[in-house]
Amino acid sequence: MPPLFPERASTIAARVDALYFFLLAIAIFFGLLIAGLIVYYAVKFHRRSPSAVGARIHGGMVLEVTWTVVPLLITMVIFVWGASVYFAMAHPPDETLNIYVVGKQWMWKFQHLDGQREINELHVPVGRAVKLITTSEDVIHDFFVPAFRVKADVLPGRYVTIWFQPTRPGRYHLFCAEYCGTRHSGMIGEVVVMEPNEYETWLSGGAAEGSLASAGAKLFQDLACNTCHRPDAQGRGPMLEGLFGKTVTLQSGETVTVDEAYVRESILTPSAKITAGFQPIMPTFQGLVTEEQLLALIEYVKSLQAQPQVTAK
Amino acid sequence: MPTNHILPTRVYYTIFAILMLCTFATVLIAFFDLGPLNAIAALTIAVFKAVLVVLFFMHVRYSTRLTWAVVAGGVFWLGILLALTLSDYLTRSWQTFG
Amino acid sequence: MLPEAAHHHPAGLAHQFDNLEQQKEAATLGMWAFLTTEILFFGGLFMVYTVYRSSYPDAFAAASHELVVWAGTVNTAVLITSSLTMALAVHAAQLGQRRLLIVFLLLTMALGCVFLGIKAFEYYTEFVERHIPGLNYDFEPKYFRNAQLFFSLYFLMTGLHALHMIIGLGIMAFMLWWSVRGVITAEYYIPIEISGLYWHFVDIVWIFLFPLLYLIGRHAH
Amino acid sequence: MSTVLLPPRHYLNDGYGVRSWLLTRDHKRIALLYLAGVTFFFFIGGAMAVLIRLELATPPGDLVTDETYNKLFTMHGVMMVFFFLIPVIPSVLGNFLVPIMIGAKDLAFPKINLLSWYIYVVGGLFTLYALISGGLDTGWTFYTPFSTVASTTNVIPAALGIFITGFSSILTGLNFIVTIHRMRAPGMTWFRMPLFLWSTYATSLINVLGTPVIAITILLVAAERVFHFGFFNPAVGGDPVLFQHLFWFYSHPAVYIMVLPAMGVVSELVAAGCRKPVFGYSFVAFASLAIAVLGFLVWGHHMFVAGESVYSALIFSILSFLVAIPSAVKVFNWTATMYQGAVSWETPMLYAYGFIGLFTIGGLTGLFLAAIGVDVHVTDTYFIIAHFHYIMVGGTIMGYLGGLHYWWPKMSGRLYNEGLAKLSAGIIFIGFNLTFFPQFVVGYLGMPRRYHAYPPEFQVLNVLSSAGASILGVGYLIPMVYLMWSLRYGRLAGSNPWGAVGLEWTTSSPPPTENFTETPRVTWDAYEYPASVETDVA
Ligand code: HEA
Ligand code: HEA
Ligand code: HEC
Ligand code: CUA
Ligand SMILES: [Cu+2]
Repeated sequence: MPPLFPERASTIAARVDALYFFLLAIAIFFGLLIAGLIVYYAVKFHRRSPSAVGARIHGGMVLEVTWTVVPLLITMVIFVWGASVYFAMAHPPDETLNIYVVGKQWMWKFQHLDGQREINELHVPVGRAVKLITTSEDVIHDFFVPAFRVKADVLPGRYVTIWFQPTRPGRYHLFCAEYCGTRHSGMIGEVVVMEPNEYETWLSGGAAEGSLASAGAKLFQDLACNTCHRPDAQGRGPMLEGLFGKTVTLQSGETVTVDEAYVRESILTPSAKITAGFQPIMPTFQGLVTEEQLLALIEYVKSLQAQPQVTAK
Repeated sequence: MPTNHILPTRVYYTIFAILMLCTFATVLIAFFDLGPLNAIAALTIAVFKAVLVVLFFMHVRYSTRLTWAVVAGGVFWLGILLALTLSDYLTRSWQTFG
Repeated sequence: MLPEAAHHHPAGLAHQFDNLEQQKEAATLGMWAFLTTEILFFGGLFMVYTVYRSSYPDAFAAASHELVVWAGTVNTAVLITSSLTMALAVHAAQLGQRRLLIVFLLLTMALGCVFLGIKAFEYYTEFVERHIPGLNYDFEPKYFRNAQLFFSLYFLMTGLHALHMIIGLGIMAFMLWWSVRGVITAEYYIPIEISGLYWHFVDIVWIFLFPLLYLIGRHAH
Repeated sequence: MSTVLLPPRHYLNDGYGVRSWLLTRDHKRIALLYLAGVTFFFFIGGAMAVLIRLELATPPGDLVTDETYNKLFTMHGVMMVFFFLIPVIPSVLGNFLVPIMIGAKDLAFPKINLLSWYIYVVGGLFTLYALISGGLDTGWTFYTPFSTVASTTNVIPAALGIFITGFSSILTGLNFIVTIHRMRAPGMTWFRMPLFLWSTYATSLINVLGTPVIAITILLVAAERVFHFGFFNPAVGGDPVLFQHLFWFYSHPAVYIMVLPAMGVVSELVAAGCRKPVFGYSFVAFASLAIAVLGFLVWGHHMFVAGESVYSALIFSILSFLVAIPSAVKVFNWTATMYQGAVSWETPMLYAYGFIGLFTIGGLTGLFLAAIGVDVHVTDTYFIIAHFHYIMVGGTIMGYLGGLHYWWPKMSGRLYNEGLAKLSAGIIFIGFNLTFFPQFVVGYLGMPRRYHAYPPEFQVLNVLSSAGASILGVGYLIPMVYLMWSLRYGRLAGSNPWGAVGLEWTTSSPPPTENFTETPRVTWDAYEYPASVETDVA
């Protein structure tokens, strides 16, 4: 017997399934109702003589109102339910294990904060909320793990976050669900959910070249970012320490929150949003940094968060 | 034969004069910094001009209700396209992912 | 064709209609319905414009500044004048003033050609200044990437508009031919009327293109 | 009643040469020209479906290469949607029936009607060229930036083909709108019109208001490929998701272009099959308009996981539920119409039963998709494939075949073989469900769509589906045979073989070129049956 129902391996899966079963019940009810009535009427009122004619019934207001209002109410229940499940999917909890994901034709690249990189295989610990920050190097892909009931398009030029909390150790299918070209159906992989201690061993076992942030720090030197962005507010560019998550005021007077997308834009299109009090002298790094290097830089900027005290010494 | 609403040419000349004035005004305004009002003024004048053309040059003012409905329908559908698409663009940054 | 001699049959009445009134109403409704499709056709572009203008206001202002504003202004005036002559042509047709009709049609076409001429001059200017994406595009580095969106929109929008003008000129040429041949009469002036609708519509599109492309953000530089 | 004869003069014998067909302005002949066109594209699209199902019978990609597979489903979708399902009912049945049903001599613009057929053919040729010269691999949805920067296949010819065909829809829609407004016979008020006309009218509104947007969208894609404009290219600040808004602004309403006409047909079939007025006539009529209007407000439900904002998703979700209500109203009214009817079991009615049942399943699964929480899991899986094939194949094609059988005697003047017709209706019903029901299951399991190879645990369900498709294919071939056969050997039909009411049954079969010998005056409502009826069959 082949499986008829997908495994359930994340906290959200049960909520999705519950709504699914509710919808199934409604569909079965109305499906049987309509089919049953059709068969029943077709038999009961079968035309018996070639000249027979049906009764002259033109309609009935009560019925019309009933079958307008009842479905309306039912659908509104479904709407609210569906929206609440979706909200849970859209808002990750505060404490998450962050992993960067880059999709490209036709593979998945994963970048752990501790430095491990993986291709087409993603290791995560059971019981912890995992947040993926995803982007694409070329066309649109889609990160889909049926057992977790999560899915989101992975867009070039943007960071899309996906989160889930695995509940059962095991190996689960990972599919690219947005058509992306010739080997779309080959852009598959596995998510390996491990017990926390196994996960720790796995993490330390990998030949990591240092954390992602430290890779970013090295890039920050190599690309000479540090000539302008210095920790002492003496540089030609703004100080990046403690910047992430804050709001900055732009020359135009608007304010923006510094998130992944903003840092990315600052590096690729510095002129798009000029920070108040600075000259638009930062060169663009479009074409000079890859998506993965960008992620390392972003992680580095994020890591500068905790350092003000350190640099203050 | 339906020789009903034949307008006196005076109407056409008047509308023409207003349209030209509006064109002049809109160009003039564009060279002053009015902040966001610049865009609003430019578009208001454009809408006003378009309405004049539709009502008088295109005779909608003297046409059947059906014609009115068709014109309104076209504009309304354009409104749907703009409004619902912008509902996406304007609220994207509202997402507050942690 | 079918023998249609049974009853009085005014010139220009097609067989599927009962009378000219019905035919006129059908033709007018048909043209208006067609114009709504045009609204939505250009509407798609207006939407793209709205999205990107609001995303990159500075780059758009800088790019818009590069357009030849006097040429756009003159062209607006030219088109509005051509709308006037078109309206007068319809008026003349309604009254059966054939000579006047021909004169106004010719004027309308001439103004249409002037418009296209000025447009061509502008395109040439943009070419010289290397503003054509995909061909010879170059722009100040600060806005290099996003200004490209502006110029792409500029060429697409004005290009499609110019194409509509050319089609309009074709229609007008046809109408001219009919007027000269005497097909158009005070009784049967529908073709002029609905061609006029088309012409005015193309004018309206320009009434919006002009401020959107040339004027908004002009003061900023 | 054995005196049924062919009328001496009718539209089929009014000129025989090729020119009398290719230059005709008679809406009835143009309908037949379209019939030839859409049938041709249906079988091409169907042949590709057969290859898709063959490939998917086994998990690894072994029959065709991945590149070929991608081209197969793309061209399958393009052919079926743009060249078969969108034109099929309006252009064939609509063209034939709209003027007759309102008592007019022809459509308002017969030359434009012929022109739209030629436009359709030219568009079709472009797309066929794209197919023959190497195919197209973007999916029927042309998502950017894949279609604009990555694909190396014939995007431009295919896009041009669709662009051109779009004008054919626009012109046909325009023609119907004007005709229904301006050409109704004396006494044919709006609320006396058969419901088929209401739904055709609603469909035409969508054609006129939606199609131009897909036209400009396609133009943008083409311009982007040729000139590298970058509207949808993040590298210059463009947004690939903007394309999806533009695309679905048309393509969601387009799904109602595909189903509304079939709903109209089913209203006619149910009324004639029960010899009884349609229950709640005005509700069914207004439901068509409501679907046409609300249908424009829901396109974002195709983009729940595509990166549109959370709030936008909520708006589109709730609106999607609203658009389901008028469809529900229609289903209930059709069912209620059967109550105390003189219910027939003839082939057209069998198809009507099939339509109502399968459309209901397809529509109800649409509710699953409109519920965002569930859609996130099932979007881009076979659940979607099953949803829309239930509506488009189970619904629209059933409606179309029902209508074709019902009006066949009118169009051809002859009757088809009822036994074979019932048999093939049964085969189609069984084959259909076997093909597409397992896809709901495999979809919820997580099998993504547009997959050339898939994990082995999905095989059993896929084999069932492939088996069903073979049965379905046979089911579709049988009507081809007996309908053709009836053209020559079928019994003569007489003007009203079903004992139905409606203007089309008051004129001869086949009708004369001018439709009626004299302009009818209408003094009765639609579907007013006398106390008993006589059928008119040889
Ligand atoms: C003719 C075609 C057709 C029709 C009519 C519909 C009708 C509907 N569709 Fe479907 N749809 C498609 C064709 C169609 N669809 C296609 C082709 C796609 C995929 C495109 C692609 O990606 O390639 C798609 C995809 C699609 C999606 C996107 C899924 C995704 O990609 O993630 C959604 C989401 O909301 C959706 C919803 C609906 C709804 C709510 C209806 C409603 O209109 C249905 C209304 C009908 C009923 C509800 C049934 C009758 C009701 C009753 C018997 C009574 C009981 C009723 C209630 C309790 C309400 N459809
Ligand atoms: C009107 C629309 C329509 C119709 C009628 C059909 C009809 C069918 N469709 Fe399809 N389908 C779509 C519209 C339609 N489809 C769309 C829009 C897509 C999405 C494309 C995309 O993702 O881009 C799709 C995708 C699609 C897929 C998913 C592919 C994938 O995602 O990988 C599948 C798989 O089973 C499928 C199957 C079928 C089958 C078995 C039929 C059957 O009903 C067909 C039955 C007909 C026949 C079987 C023909 C009979 C004739 C013969 C047997 C003779 C054969 C002749 C020769 C071989 C010379 N369709
Ligand atoms: C030539 C000097 C210079 C170099 C080199 C430079 N920057 Fe900048 N950067 C600036 C200036 C000036 C600003 C503020 C003006 C602006 O927003 O463009 C800035 C702004 C930023 C911001 C936004 C900060 C805020 O407060 O809004 C980030 C993030 C950033 N730079 C990161 C980098 C990174 C990463 C690199 C290297 C890959 C880099 N910069 C290289 C000068 C520079
Ligand atoms: Cu990547 Cu599909
Ligand atoms: Cu939809």
